[in-house]
Amino acid sequence: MKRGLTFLSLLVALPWAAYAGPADSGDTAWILTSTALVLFMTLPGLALFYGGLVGSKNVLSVLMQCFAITSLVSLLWLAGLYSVAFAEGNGFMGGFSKAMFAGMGTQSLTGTIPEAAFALFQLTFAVITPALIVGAFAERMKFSAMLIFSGLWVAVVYAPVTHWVWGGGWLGEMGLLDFAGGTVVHITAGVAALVAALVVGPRRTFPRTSTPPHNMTMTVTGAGMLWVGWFGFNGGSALGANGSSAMAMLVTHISAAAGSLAWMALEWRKFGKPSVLGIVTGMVAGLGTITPACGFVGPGGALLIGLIAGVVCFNATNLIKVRLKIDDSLDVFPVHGVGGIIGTLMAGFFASTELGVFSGFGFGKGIESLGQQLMVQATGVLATGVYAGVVSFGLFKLTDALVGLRVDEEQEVMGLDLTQHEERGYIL
Amino acid sequence: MKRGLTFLSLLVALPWAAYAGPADSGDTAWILTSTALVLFMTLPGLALFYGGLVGSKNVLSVLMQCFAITSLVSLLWLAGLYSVAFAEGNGFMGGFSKAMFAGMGTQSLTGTIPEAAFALFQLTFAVITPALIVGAFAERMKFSAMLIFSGLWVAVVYAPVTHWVWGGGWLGEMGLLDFAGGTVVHITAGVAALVAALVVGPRRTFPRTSTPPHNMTMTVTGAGMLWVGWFGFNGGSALGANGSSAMAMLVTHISAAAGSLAWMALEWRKFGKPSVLGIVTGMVAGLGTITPACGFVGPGGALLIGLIAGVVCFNATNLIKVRLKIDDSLDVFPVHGVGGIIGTLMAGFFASTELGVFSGFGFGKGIESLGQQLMVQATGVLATGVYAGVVSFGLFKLTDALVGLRVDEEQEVMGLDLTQHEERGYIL
Amino acid sequence: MKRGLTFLSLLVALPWAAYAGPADSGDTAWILTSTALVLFMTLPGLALFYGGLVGSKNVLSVLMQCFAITSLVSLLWLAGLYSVAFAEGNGFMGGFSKAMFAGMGTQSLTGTIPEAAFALFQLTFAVITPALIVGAFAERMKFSAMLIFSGLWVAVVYAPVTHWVWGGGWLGEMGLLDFAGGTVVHITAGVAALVAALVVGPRRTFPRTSTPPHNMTMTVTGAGMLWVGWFGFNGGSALGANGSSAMAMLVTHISAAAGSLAWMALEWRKFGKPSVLGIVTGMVAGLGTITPACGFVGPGGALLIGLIAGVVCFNATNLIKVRLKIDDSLDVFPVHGVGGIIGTLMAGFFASTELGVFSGFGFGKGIESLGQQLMVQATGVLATGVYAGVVSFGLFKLTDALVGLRVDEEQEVMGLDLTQHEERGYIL
Amino acid sequence: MKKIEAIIKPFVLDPVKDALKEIEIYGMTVTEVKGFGQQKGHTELYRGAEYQIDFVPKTRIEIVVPDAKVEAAIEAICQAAGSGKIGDGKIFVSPVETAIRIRTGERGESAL
Amino acid sequence: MKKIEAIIKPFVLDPVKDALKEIEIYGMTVTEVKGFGQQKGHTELYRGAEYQIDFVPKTRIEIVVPDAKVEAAIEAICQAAGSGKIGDGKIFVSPVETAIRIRTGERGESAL
Amino acid sequence: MKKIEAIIKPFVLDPVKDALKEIEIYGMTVTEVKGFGQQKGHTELYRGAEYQIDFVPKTRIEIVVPDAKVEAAIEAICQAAGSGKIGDGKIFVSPVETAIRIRTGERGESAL
Ligand SMILES: Nc1ncnc2c1ncn2[C@@H]1O[C@H](COP(=O)(O)OP(=O)(O)O)[C@@H](O)[C@H]1O
Ligand SMILES: Nc1ncnc2c1ncn2[C@@H]1O[C@H](COP(=O)(O)OP(=O)(O)O)[C@@H](O)[C@H]1O
Ligand SMILES: Nc1ncnc2c1ncn2[C@@H]1O[C@H](COP(=O)(O)OP(=O)(O)O)[C@@H](O)[C@H]1O
Repeated sequence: MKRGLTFLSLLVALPWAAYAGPADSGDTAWILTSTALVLFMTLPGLALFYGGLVGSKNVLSVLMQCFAITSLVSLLWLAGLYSVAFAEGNGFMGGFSKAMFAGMGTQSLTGTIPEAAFALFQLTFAVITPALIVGAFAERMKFSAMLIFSGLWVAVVYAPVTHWVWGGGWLGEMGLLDFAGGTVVHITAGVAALVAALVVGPRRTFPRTSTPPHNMTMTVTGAGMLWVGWFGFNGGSALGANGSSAMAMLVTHISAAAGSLAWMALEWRKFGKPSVLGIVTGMVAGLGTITPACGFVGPGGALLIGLIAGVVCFNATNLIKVRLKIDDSLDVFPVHGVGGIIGTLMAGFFASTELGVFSGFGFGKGIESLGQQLMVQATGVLATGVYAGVVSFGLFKLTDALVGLRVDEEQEVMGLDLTQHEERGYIL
Repeated sequence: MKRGLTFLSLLVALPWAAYAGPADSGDTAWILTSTALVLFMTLPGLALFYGGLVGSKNVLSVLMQCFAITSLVSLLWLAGLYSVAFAEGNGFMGGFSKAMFAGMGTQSLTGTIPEAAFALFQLTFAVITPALIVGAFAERMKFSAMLIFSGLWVAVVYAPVTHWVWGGGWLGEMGLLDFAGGTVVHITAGVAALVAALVVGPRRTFPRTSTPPHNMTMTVTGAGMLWVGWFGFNGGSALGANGSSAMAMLVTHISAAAGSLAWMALEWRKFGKPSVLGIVTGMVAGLGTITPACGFVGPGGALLIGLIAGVVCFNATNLIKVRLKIDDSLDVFPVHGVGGIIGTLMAGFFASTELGVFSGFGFGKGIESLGQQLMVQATGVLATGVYAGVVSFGLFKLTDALVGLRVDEEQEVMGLDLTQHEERGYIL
Repeated sequence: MKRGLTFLSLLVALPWAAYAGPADSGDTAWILTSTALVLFMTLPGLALFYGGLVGSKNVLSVLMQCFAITSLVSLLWLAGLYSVAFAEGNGFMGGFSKAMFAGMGTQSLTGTIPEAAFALFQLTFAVITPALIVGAFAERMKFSAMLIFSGLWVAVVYAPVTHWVWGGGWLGEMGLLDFAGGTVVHITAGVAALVAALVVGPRRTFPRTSTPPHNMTMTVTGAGMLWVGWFGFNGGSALGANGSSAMAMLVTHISAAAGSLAWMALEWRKFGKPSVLGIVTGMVAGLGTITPACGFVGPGGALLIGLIAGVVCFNATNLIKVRLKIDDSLDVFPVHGVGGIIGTLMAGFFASTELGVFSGFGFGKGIESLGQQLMVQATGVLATGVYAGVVSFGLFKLTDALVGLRVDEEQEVMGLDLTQHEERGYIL
Repeated sequence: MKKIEAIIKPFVLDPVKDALKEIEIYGMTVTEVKGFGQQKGHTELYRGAEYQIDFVPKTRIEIVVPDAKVEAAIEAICQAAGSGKIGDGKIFVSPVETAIRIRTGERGESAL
Repeated sequence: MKKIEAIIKPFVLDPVKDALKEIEIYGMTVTEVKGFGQQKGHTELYRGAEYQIDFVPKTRIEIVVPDAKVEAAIEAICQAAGSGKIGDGKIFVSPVETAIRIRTGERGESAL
Repeated sequence: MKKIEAIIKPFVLDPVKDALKEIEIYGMTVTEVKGFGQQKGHTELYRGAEYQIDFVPKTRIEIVVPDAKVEAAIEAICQAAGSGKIGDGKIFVSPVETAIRIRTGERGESAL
């Protein structure tokens, strides 16, 4: 537990940059590596994972969206969002004292690592979160609209929620357990994706004749990269190289494996054949779900979390797409949103030290009972989910008013690659 | 030498978890990184390397097999195989005291790193070894049979052999030099692959009209990832970030480069043109062969090991496929099996400190002469090879009896992607 | 500044291997990781980035060239080039005392890291530099000629220039600021590429009917890998895990993002649509340009450097290809060469501590004024550019005399994959 | 017996197929082709260099039908594939002397 | 001179080619196509959503032969491509007025 | 009305297209095919195992033209595609009964 909370306590307890001894080289090495791994999750990981799932006439648009979001969010992070998330402020947002990374030199530390490493590591989280949303409106969104929405969303949803949970804000103070972003990343992105699917509306071919994934090998390649990169995402969230980061990686891996097999088994039973898209989707479900929990639970807990993630997200996907006929194109909400929700709740449960082989490493600071912890977790889920939902809705409406959300029918038929970017994916 | 044996001596000398000071953050950082690199070798590295070599109607089956093995073996490792390999036991297998990672907290150490890091790092080795075998029976094996065989094989072959060599078992005790898995990984997988090819039988089109690789760019991509990931495989096997891991990486790299050029040169001379499949196969041969040796030999020795690997594996491939007409589809035995064998032998030779510019860093603990070391190495090769061969044969027969090994002719013609997984690789 | 110059001062101040205490495990972990990242940039990163941009009948030739260069240069580095670059010698080249890595054991250190790690890290730089040049003569060069040229070039251009700048040679002594290879890598490769385009001559279809990129998804995949790998390239050049490496990574990232958006914006304005090839090219421009500067400038400086990189390289590409009709096939000179030149100059400028929010961390050792620093930077640019240009010209002529540079017309039409390597990229 | 060859826009393949099914034409063979005609191609830009793509992706449907069904088939295709825009495509009708079903060796209209 | 067009299963291409070679027909042109007929397509499932794939991959062989060889060619193709299962495919025979060898300008049967 | 089908080497597609444009033939449909004839394929080697590739990549151009233009078209194609080397390809001419423009329903030569 102690290790697990390093990050939170740090932000809460220390006046920024008060200490300026040398950084711990091992901790620094691991966070620099984790940073590379998390960027790798987005580029090319997520880009490939998503890109393979759309039609071949839209593949470049997905890759382009991931690249453009990465670049745009990076500059916004520099400009002021890092400050909004992590500078001293009130319980709801940080101030602007760290805009343009003011005062950050090679000697500034955050805990045992250089502040530059911390800021960059966090930047990669800010990048991947809006990139996740891309899956919901794939194959029909205008590039300009996507850019405007993503920029606004990171500023108005991601940065403040990060402050609430990790930046010294009210949810962190309350003892919310969210090690690597169940609320901050997966719930915010997942809920925004659901809103996107509803506001933008379905692809014109949905569900009648929608095209199957154009390149499953690309998707599986991306999936492998996500699994590997997630080691940095979750393991790096310990902000050091120690027993806590190692355990976070271990439970992350177990949950991914369990989610994969659970999804595979369900498909096998329900549809007669296990598919590679199924197994990798189960993997993402397992990974997303363990994310908030990975610093607090043990291997036994991770096994259950992964299995539950596979089962719940499998059914959620079916519900949203097949039953409710909502065209969240690449199933962002049922996998990330639902995974984030149940993961945040289960983090509270499996953190308990009294579950025998399924025990974890203890509750949040100042929290005494399982019930109390679960209440805090539920509060976190609700607050971040509702906030993300409402504000995302507003931002889509605003973007629609500014430039319009969708391409016209002819462009949708011709594909976004040619009509938005004047390029084609393959000329084999 | 001392550094090189850190791992072995540790396992032998220390009662487990006796020491619980803080982990060394630098060593931990490197092993966490190495873990990510070794997982990366399997997903997506090996999956792509193999996937590109089969026909396009079977590409997903290969990717699926690699993913499913990864997930399945991970859970088995948790359930008990880590314990079989590394818990205290007798010379032949460990006990079950570490099943479900019992007693492993964030404070437990293995040497200077968290035990969670050690267990996860070793898990990635347990994953890639059965995944290597997939290449032998590609394009014709039932998915269910593959799953059953792989699960059994890891339990009955991989985990015990790991105990023999690295877990305090008889081969390690004897002074066998196997730094990163010449016997444990490459010989066991290579021999099992040969058995697979013989028991499962050739593809129906072999050798008359077999299809060439469907996507060499995918194979080359995977090859690049294997080279990079192997740094973690071999460099991480020092279980720390120090001169020994650096040297292991350096000699690994030299051997890969030498194997590549050797294979390329032979192809150029024999067939008139050097091919990219040739150069990457030579690379794998160089990497597999240096694996047992990488902690014991110097750069000069690595150069010779790599060159010899290229030459021997080149000829072995020709022998098996073209002359003996054994359909080890992706040449697992001639590359990994043969590489593992000659590498383990050469590790004994080039460890010698008396070879001038080709010197290494000394023999195994308690071994006095080159002859004695070579006897030990030969014993290791024979014992692991014969054991893997015999048991793999039995497991294939058992699996055959349970569910049948091969798909029927029509399914083989239609391809495994559609018939086993109801998906297609590409819809361009 | 101090940290930034660790590397230089080390080489200058310390007699080699004089100190043999234990390596710092954290620094070692980071450099081993960085080494893996930089190899990853070439294999498969650059190979894919370039491979996607050529026609599908030439894709394997590009991959093959990258692989063969990697292997060949690795062995040359072992044989003597590491020594030429980094052994003690005169101001122009090192001696041969470190040929075959003589005297390098597991205990030898370079600064705080094992010398084996240093030598391998530097090897990955020596590998990628000639691989960059491949883009200039893609789709028409004989494989044998490529091999001969690359081997000679690394020996006669790369190794000595490395000595000048980083090996204790005259440019380093003069106070040249080149943190990670603006002169050593990008200017030498970029200028050689320009010479290649002129000496080898345009593709037979240029510019009339040249084929567009055959697989943009491959190019974007490679681009993502380059971005990630560059963290090791620039962050690793601090030779340790500390505030300096963290800051180098941070500014590298900012510059990449700024370059991407600048290029995208220009395309959008000039051609009406932003393209994914445009954004990734801007990214490479941003990365190449920050490379010499990344240890010396702050985030504000990096933002400007990235923006300027995007604008200047965008226009340079247009100038070379469209206006001057020089067939530098994959735009190596306008992106890497021009980026290296302006980056080296801007490193001198933005290192100044007196630019407010755009300040850096100070000038080179013994340099007092901005003017003086800029003179040194200009000297570095000129010296490395002219030397690389003249010697590359000679080497191309020599290679032409030995084996001829180009394939014949029929082979060019049929493609290099079949005619040079008897393989095809795709059989879908 | 006639062969009807229709060059249509790729995304109307499904409607055309359905329209033919309705008049009980079940057999057809489809090829992806590139067309050149009044409908112009497009320009692609890669790093500022223009690539004029003259050819437009089209789909070619080939059906062999008894003489009696020719007009109905033409009608059905025009109905399903026509949008009134340039590039809707062409139908070509040509004679076929006989058809053989490989499986049974049947010849003539019964082989269709 | 006739054109013989056979729509066959992809994996019998090699046997068909060999059978034609045996009766000394060396020239042919092959296209990958998608077929629709009695042989039904299949369903693919992606995350539980069904995609009905109506079209079956087929290979189209086109040979232009002198009238005298038509029957032999039909015979050879039926022999090599027939498995007796649905989907074996069709052969269509249609008239060709002339053939020209581009290289030499020769016309008629000698151009084949 | 005739259909002219030319099997040519892929890289002469552009010159052939241009040559046809010059004689005011604007409509054409192009397919990527594999050819088998006097021009032999090649061998590919993967890890020492030989794969004989019998088929050569070819491009098939199909143009339907009024009778009056047949000779000019043949001439133009031979001119643009002929290199005098084996494998230059063939031209086949066959009858077409009618053509329909889907967009307008026009029939006959005016539909071309
Ligand atoms: N004379 C022709 N011969 C063969 N194919 C043709 C001919 N004219 C047109 N086509 C095909 O029909 C397609 C549509 O023709 P186009 O002239 O673009 O539009 P429209 O159908 O409105 O007349 C072309 O892309 C081409 O594939
Ligand atoms: N009337 C037709 N016109 C053109 N192609 C046809 C026709 N009927 C069938 N085909 C082609 O022949 C293939 C095989 O036909 P199908 O009805 O499935 O089986 P069978 O060969 O047993 O009659 C189809 O997939 C299609 O490509
Ligand atoms: N009898 C034929 N029927 C159909 N296509 C043919 C025939 N003969 C040749 N072809 C096509 O023409 C191409 C060129 O023919 P080939 O015999 O190689 O050379 P040439 O054009 O010099 O006679 C072949 O690859 C094939 O696609």
